[in-house]
Amino acid sequence: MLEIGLNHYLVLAAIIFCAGVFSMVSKRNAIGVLIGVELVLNAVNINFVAFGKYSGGNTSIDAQVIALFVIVLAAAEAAVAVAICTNYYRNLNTIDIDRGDAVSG
Amino acid sequence: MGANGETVTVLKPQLKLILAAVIACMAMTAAPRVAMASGGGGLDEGGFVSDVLGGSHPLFEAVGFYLFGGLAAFSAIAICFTKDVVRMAIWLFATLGAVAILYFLLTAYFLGVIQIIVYAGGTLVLLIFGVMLTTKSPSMQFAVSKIGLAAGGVVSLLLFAALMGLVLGTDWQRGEPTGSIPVATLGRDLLTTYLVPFEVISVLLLVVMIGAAYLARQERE
Amino acid sequence: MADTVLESAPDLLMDIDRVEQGDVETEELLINMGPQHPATHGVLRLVLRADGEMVIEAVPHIGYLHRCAEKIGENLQPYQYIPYTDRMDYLAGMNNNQAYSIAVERIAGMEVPERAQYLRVIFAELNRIASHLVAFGTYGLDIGAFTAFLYSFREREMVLDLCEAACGARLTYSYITIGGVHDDVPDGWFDRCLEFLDYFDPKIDEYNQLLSFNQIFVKRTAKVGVVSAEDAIAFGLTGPCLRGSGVKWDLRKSTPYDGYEKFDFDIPIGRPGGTDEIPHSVVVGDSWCRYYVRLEEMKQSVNLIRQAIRNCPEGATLAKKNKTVKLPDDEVYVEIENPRGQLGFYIRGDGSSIPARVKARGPSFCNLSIVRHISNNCLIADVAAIVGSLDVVMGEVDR
Amino acid sequence: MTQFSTPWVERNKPNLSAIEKLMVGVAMSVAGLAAPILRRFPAAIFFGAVAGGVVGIYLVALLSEAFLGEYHLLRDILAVTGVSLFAAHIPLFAIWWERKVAARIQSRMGPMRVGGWHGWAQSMADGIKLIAKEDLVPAAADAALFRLAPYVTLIPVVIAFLTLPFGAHWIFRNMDVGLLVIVAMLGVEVVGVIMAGWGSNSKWTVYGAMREACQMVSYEIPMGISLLLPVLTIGSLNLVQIGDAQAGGWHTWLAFQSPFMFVAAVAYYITSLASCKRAPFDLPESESELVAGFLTEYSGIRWSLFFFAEYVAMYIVAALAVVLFFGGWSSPISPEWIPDWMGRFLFADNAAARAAQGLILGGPIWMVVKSFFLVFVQMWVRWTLPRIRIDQVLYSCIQVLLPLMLVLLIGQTLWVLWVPEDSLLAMVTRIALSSFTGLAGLGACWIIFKARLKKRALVGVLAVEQLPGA
Repeated sequence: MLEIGLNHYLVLAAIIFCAGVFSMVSKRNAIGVLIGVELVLNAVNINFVAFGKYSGGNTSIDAQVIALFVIVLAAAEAAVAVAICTNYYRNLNTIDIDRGDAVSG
Repeated sequence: MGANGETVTVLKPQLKLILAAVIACMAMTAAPRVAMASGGGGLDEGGFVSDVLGGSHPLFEAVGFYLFGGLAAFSAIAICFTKDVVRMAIWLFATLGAVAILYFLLTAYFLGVIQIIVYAGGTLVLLIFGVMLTTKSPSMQFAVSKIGLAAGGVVSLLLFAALMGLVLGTDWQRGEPTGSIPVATLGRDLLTTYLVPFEVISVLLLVVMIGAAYLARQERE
Repeated sequence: MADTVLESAPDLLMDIDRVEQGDVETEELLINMGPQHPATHGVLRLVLRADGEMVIEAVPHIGYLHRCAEKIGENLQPYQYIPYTDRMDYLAGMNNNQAYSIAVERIAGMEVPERAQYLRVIFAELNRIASHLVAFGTYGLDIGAFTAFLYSFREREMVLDLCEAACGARLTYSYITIGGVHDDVPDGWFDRCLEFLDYFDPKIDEYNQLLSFNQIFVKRTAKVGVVSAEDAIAFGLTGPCLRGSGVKWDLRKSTPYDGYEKFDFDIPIGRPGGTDEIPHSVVVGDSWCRYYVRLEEMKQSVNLIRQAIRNCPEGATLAKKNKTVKLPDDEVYVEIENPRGQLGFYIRGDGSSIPARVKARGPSFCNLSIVRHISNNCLIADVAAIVGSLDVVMGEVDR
Repeated sequence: MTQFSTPWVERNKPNLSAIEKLMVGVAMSVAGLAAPILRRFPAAIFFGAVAGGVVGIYLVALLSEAFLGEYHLLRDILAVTGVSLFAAHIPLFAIWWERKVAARIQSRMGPMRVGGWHGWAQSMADGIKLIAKEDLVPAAADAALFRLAPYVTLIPVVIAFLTLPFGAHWIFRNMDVGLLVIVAMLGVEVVGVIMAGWGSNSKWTVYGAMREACQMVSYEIPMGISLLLPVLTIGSLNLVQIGDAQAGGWHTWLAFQSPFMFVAAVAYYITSLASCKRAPFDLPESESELVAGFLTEYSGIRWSLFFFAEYVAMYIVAALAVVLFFGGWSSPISPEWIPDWMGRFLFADNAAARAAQGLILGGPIWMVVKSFFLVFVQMWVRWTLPRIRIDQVLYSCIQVLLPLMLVLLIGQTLWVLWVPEDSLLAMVTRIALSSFTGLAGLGACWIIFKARLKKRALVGVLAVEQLPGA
């Protein structure tokens, strides 16, 4: 238990990942869903970096670069999502995603 | 006034002496060869904080991991069961911060800092901004539907079981843990090996900027 | 909290229907700015209907400082009422005394000695300087510049010293009284006053350097709360607020009282940007103009006091004292130029020594009425700038 | 008989828990014991304590050099203690100083009584008063957020000290990403402000929080780009490397390296005012518009924690400006300018020579002095300029500073590429810019000197007697 290894990080990432999935499924607030997505992306990033560190060789750089890209993508995604949320709110006066079917098809 | 003022007048020469002594002391400690704080070394030289944050000592690494990993997991789970959106954002903030420290434990310093700058500084403020723009009262709460809760619980628990099976059941090919990477190396790799993805991401950011501005703009006749 | 606002502001509830459809549908906030708020100069309460930082409407609510000042006047003899006039516009006590005194003198047909008239002019103008200094300093505070406030109060203390030397009071003077001024100034007072004027005159340029022409200050106040000349007249604006809109109207010139016709002075008015030293972004009638008119008026006041001291004759300072003025069965309405505008007193006598009716026309009350008109679609910070530029004194709004 | 018929109601005694009672008791007895001493030797004790502390740290540092543990635990504990003590003393000093600066700008005396000499103990007295005040949480507030917010604001700015160098070897953790850590921590501070504004559940505080969020998204980009300029010039994110590169005297400071850097230094300073919510960018707490903005509902020690954070952040952004643009811990004197006869003494290996080096060539003392000078400029600006409006903040940051910074970034890149360090153009630029700044500084000194000569005249003809204690 004391020696921290790859599995520790993977288990932690799994917990965060599942918490994110739970939020995405159960939240009705669009921003809550967005927060769930952020959690999932973070879990993935932990995996990348942990694998990078514990796989030896030169993989650490690759892992960190990919994690960096993920962070950038997450930020971009958040910007667009928040813009969509405000637009959604403007049109429907709520950000309850269950009422979003009004705009479909 | 009175007594104090007189004391000060009497003490003025002494005060100057003391002031001179202070300056002398500070100057002495200022001498470059007296290395009090870090011994002039970088991270690889060791030290308590780098042992915790850099994970160079197994005990410190374990303490750090359980502390901040626990915080990350706890606050991630807390997000699931919070109804208040702002509270959710604050829990997310805790998760992100803890994950940043985990990156430090994994010796990915640059990543850890970027995580804080981009997430805590940028995304989180954006989220809270979104909340403020789209919430009618500071403590607005969304009722959680039972179906959603059940579905979420089932899905995530199944997923968790599957992932655990995968994680624990696999014998990962493991090499020697690598140390920290200098930022310069990372930067050079970004602009050589990963140039194409880097440029693609840049274009994506531009598109996102324009798109978000377009979406969020005020409609005017 | 929100519920109480809605109850007490029913007119706002009806207005909510006016929100244009299709525009951004964000939550409209009803905010109580005041009665306890740093920018509302006392106990003014503004109910803001705000959309984010944007103020859609600002409705002033008054009456928090109502003390039945007029009703008291109908129960007291004119001499006894003088101290109450001090407390109306408490920043310009001298001018209030003067207005009421002139009204009583007119109805009772009293003559004021010439020296008393000159002293009245001196003290009215000194008080105008003190009052404008407060306006200048607190306006700096409203815009976020703290230092101007202390500069202005440093100089105001000197004015108050002068007033104290003459009458013993620093704020509620009751110095100008019916039939003149109640005491002559002490020996050497004129020299002291001239000394002050020599000191004060260049300070006004210093204020201009510090605040008036500061880029940030101009950006905050130019084109904010613009009042056209027509609107200013229609809303009954007077004083610097009216002159800031470019209307050259000053009772000291148009209907001189207390010998103002003997003096040589200008009426500063709001001028468009680009002329003289006025910054380019300024338009006539904006907050900056109203503010700057006050600074220029201070210069004119200095000039007036100098002239008055130079020409002040010797002689009595009080008409033959008549403790109980008998007010004939007649009515009179007198308006004079207070630092904030036209302060009028209406008095109707019924033959006794106690007036049957006393009514005051306060400049701040009328000036405040335009807040709702000019604070549509401005920012919250602009509301502070607009209210500050009107320079209302709540004691006189509510009376 | 008084005219009031209602008898005085006996006031309730405050409800204190056992620990609070103990704390109050200890504080009272300590104050009681210390009062006679404090009354007699006010300033001497203060300076004595400072001197003793410095000497103590110095001695322990020498000791720890001698007995370094395997994990350098002692050294790190010392450094943490020193850094936190320093961080804790910045507000104590700076708040008092700010009040004196403000007072002098406004032609008054400022605090004069508490402690004796120029009221030096004023901020300590204020602190004790604030600690003693009741800890109020509004009934409708989100209590958890409300209570947490001051710490979320304060802790990051103290953490930022971890990678803030005081000298080439005076840095707690010399990291590759030192600059980014500080920037990140300044960003986290904003979250605390937003939490405070939102958690207080008052309309004014929410406005304060909204303004902080708005302001942050607008100033952070130009600020980040302005920080990039020195980074790309030196080619490192390491603050020690950036500082060391400017050790060659006054003209080698990065702000004078190229015209672009000079403008960037000014632009960074402007955005740094926005980042620590100082006037003219103090919109989140603009006291004449939003009552007190995000601080409206706070009182007592929680309120003062925000002020701690603000003043520490002021120091940090100023210190960052010093490291990145104004020579860091090096003095304006280049080691090359030291004549031989002097160098023989100066570069000897003994304590006196080291002390002289620290004073003449540079050391933490220079870093602290320079940083506090920039803090002073922040105060100066605050007490001179009015506050700008939120739309003007957004306009100036996004539509003026951002394009400007992008131009500067490109310009500096080309400058680094095309203008070699030793070319004539680079030399002329350095000398022109550094002498321009030097002359401006001399001019300022001249103005101050003239003002001191005219000191009495400035107060005015009808001035009151001088205050006691001056």
